[in-house]
Amino acid sequence: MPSLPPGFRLQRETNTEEFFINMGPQHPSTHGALRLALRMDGETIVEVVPHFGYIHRGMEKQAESMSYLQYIALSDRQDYLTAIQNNLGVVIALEKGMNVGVPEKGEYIRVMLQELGRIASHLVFYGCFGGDLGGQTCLLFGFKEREMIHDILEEVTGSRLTTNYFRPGGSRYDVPETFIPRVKAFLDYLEDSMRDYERFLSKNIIVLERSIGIGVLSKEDAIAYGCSGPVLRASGVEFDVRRANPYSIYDQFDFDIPTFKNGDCYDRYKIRIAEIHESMKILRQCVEKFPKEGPWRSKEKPVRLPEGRYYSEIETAKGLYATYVVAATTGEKPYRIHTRGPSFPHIAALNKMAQGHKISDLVTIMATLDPVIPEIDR
Amino acid sequence: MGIINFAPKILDPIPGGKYVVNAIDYVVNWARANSIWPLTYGTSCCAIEMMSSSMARYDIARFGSEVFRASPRQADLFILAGTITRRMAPAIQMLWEQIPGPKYAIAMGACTISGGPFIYDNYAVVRGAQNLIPVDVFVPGCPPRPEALFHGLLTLREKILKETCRNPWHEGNPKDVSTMDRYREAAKTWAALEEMKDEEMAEARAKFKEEHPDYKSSFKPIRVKKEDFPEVPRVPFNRFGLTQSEIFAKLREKFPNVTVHTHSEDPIEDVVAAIPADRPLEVMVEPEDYLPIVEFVKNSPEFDMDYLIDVTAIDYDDHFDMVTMLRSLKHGHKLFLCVQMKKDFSIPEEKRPTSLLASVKSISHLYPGAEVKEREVYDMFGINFEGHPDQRRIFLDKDFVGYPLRKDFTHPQMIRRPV
Amino acid sequence: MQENITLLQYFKRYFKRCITGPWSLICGLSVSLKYFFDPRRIVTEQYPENRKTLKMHDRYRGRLEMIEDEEGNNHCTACGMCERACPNASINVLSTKNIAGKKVLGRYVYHFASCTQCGLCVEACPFGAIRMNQDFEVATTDPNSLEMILNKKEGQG
Amino acid sequence: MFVPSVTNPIGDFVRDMVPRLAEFLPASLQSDTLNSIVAFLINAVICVIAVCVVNIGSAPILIYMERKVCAHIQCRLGPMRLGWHGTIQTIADVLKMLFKEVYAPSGADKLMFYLAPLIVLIAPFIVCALIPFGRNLVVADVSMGIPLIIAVNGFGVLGILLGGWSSNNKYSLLGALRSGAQMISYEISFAMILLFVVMISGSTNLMSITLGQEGTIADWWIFKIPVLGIIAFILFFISSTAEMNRAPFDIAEAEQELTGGYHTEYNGTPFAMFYLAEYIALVTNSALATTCFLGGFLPPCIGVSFVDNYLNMVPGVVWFFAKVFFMIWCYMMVRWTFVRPRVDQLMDFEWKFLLPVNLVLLVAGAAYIVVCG
Repeated sequence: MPSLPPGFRLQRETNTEEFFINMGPQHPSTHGALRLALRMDGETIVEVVPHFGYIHRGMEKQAESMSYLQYIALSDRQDYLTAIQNNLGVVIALEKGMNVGVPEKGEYIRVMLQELGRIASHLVFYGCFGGDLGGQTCLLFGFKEREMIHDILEEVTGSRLTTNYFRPGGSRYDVPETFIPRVKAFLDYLEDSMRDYERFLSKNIIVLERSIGIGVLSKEDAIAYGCSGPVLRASGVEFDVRRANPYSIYDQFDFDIPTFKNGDCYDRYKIRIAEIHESMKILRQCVEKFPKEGPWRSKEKPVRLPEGRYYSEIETAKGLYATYVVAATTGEKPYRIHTRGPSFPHIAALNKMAQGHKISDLVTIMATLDPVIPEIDR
Repeated sequence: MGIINFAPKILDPIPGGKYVVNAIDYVVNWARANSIWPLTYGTSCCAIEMMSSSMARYDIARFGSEVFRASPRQADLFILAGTITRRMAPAIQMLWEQIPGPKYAIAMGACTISGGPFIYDNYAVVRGAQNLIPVDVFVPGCPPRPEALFHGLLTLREKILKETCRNPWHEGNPKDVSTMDRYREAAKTWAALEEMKDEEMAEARAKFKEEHPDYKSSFKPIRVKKEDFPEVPRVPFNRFGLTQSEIFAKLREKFPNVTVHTHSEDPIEDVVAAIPADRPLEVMVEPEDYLPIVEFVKNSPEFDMDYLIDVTAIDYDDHFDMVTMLRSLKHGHKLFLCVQMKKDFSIPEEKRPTSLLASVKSISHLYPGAEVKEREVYDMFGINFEGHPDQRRIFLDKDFVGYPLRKDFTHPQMIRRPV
Repeated sequence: MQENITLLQYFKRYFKRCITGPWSLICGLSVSLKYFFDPRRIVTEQYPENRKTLKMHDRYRGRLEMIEDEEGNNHCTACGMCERACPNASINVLSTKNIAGKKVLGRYVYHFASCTQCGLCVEACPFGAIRMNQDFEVATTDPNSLEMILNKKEGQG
Repeated sequence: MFVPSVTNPIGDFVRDMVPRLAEFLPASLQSDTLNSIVAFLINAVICVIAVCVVNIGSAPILIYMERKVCAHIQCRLGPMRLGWHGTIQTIADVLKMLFKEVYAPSGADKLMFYLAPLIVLIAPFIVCALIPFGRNLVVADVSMGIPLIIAVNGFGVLGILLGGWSSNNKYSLLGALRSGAQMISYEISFAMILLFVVMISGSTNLMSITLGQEGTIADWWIFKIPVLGIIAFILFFISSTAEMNRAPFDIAEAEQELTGGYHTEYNGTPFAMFYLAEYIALVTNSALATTCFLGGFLPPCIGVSFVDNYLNMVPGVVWFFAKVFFMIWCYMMVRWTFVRPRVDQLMDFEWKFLLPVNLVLLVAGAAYIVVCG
């Protein structure tokens, strides 16, 4: 219900004592193995200290002894909600090194799978947001449509989650004939369901009360902390790599970059819902323009990179995903691969957002940041 | 549960008591096998498949297992979903201890069975959950499909049904498989076998060679025909903001020491001009120039580098390259600053792996987001950041020895890749 | 969060919410009622019951398998390309010499325990000797059974 | 002075039957004292069994129902494999919990730790004894029924507070304190709605409240007073949901925030008790709603005698449970639809919205009675 009316200020007179609460590494709402040390004053958070590293798997060290192709397979395990997008991030960096292009059909496949992955991730967000607020039903609603995406992904790539699909110069297989009709059917289905889901959650007074004005991240802070993706755009910065540095053929599509002003939890929720609709818009254009004929990949070459440093950035569902490949000598193995995951800065800014809020709000904020912890820890 | 285990002792002497014990067995097993409540626990990819299995499409509720308990005290089943790192291991053992018996564990996915994708060259991952807790059922896959998890659940159900009062559930012991190298073991055994076989076969082979001096195998392996594709030229992505040459010229004007990394003899301006459009300009700066340059590019309206993408480093034999990736949200251009730091070789050689070998100024007062990134570089490379507000290890334990991303890093638990 | 508003605005908002709030809740409830009373929306697949009709997609990557003809002959030449392609050394291609002294496949050991089913081995195989099958019911209580020998016969050559 | 009276229809029946049966016994054993003692014992046993059957018997059914209802909202099937459509799934769950290892965390106050679930169970049992399930089908027909219910309902919070406090866990403590604050606040509006019912029905006895609704559907308290009745019913629904700690007001358990709230540290049988108490409270609250607003065991007559005759042929207890299950279904729909408010919003809602509306309602009800009847 509304906040106190003017002139009705409560004075805190009791002497209270701060205490510590340890949230995680096994906790239902930390989205994985993240540990948050909370300094609390009753139910109010005084300070949040995130402790990373509970799922630090040494991927970057391991990558040094792997071939580039093997690293594509490993990159699936970073942001596993949209593994297909990680694949593309790595592959684009490799393509820059190998200097190979992608035929038109290959690009269309890429864009379509990217957007499907984005929708899948945002549906998980929808579910987790509702679920973390206490509405378990949302969780199942979100996952219901996501299963259909994974069905499509499995048919195309051979695996539901860890796709390992893109290759420098295109992809591993051509898409099956049923791909386009299935995507079309899915889009119609999703459009219908999204209407229900938005009705279910978007205007709900309890959701509004719990998310409006909660976890505000100002425009300046969002930029300073290096936030990206929906979190940055919810704070009013129109930055999307698909528009700012278009990769693949994103410059050929007509879509908007939804931007909100307040930077609170509700805006971060709305922006992801809006992005689902934008992705659907892109997918519809793809379905229309999808080239039936033509090669889907360029000439197969061994993946060898000349000496140099190659950088690629793409916009995943969570934000800016950058890959930095260092090849010290020409060969099949990298000298070093570094990944910049979008969730890391978001969690770094958590303290800024959560201070002064209740412990329940921390859960809301965590849900709207939508972090994937293995991507942070790598 | 204790009382039930005494049932045979009390009931067996009574005539017909055996049947009562059997009946108790039946009821108890039926209840246990059909009401398996898992613990809400998951660290990575497998957790998502575990969640999927409880969602509408697959619906673990059909088995009565949708009651995912967040508190270990109310759970029966520990589905180990996701990679187990050394840092997480104590937490897992504690969770296991908190689950009241009878309790069961399913190792879901390759990571928890053997270490999976992180088995070699890895200092952080525990090779298999068996090292920590006793595991009942193994579900291989990466990650396994929800159906595979259900198959694991059904396998576990069969295992539970085999328990009786006379042979009750007891907590097993963890099994140390952490140093197991299946690849090398298999190769070693085979080599021994092969040696024996060579000795045995030597005569037969010699005889065969005598009999068929010009033997040609009839087996011709058929190469799989791969579809042929045309070569497609790469079109660089669009670029916004200042060009590389402009950035370089402007930087050079202010800081004459900046260069770019090159092997060619051409004038440096030409080298910069030859960089493809979508590759960001990476300039080499001196450590003492680093902070002034960052300050300059952040504050000058022409550059307006307000956004820090990342800070990372690369380890070479005698120096570190620390790369700071900056971007201007307004203009759209990027600038990578590569600080070359000579390693401090005045430190005695035996102490080098555990000590900070280089030092650079922190930029976390300019970009608050750099704080965690610099902590990461400190943690992984052992580079000291002067003026960093909170320089602690970030991903590794504070008593971890060494800096893993250095090339000379060794760890007692790390197994080298065999191929 | 304290906002600076007049008392009138405060009460205006209060009463507005008294109306929009319940309405939004009714909207939410209507969705769940719609879903509750519509059994066609149920999407559950009943796994152990639908075993007969359950079919994985053609490209589904289950377990690694050696392609063999009726007599059990395979196409493997023990070149070791799959072994090198594997990201975590889950394949041992153990070669032997046949009676003619030629290098042939002796034992193709597959460590299913660490396999990530990425399919790079299949991609790397120049002779199409291996494939990923559609087997997904792979749970076991014995971890040692996850170490498999894929070839029934020694390689040809 | 108002003297509360307790009548017990079952007891009357037993007291009537025991001397008649005693006649068959040898004369030496016949005595009035013995008769009354036997009658008391038989009566007590019957009553306890009745309450236990209703409570403990209904809990597994409700848990099953909840699992099915939530499954169908969420487009899935729910328990399917144990029994026909998973009907005996919850029995397996309860049995399993009974056979689990039980232990208290180190540093816990053991006595209080094990006492807490028992205390939580007491309140719904007492309430259940007061509710008329049919004509003459009530364990204790107390003249001060409603005040007693209000008094007893506060008992549950004691158990939860004790459990949370004695667990030696910060999450439990937070959960317990939350639930304490919440339940005590909502107790007020809960009591005031019941007061409203007392006011319009003119009685504190649950039987006479029920019988006061005799007639057609329009005579039920929910419809008898236009608009006010429905508002009162909705307010009762909200405050009883909060009273029961059920979602969306389940901030005391709040799995996503506190991993389990006050029962984080409980396992095995004590946890089963908390789990059952939650559902037994659901039964009693629905029964109360049915009695106070939906005509209790009275059939939903519509004023057409042809239909009403058939409706009257169905025993009252069937009508009663039909209405109770409808109420429970409503609680479940709400639970699986809405998200959970924050603790301070919950308090705000009670003190700034529910209570003022309640007060207005009371005044309006009084005005209605004065003006119309």
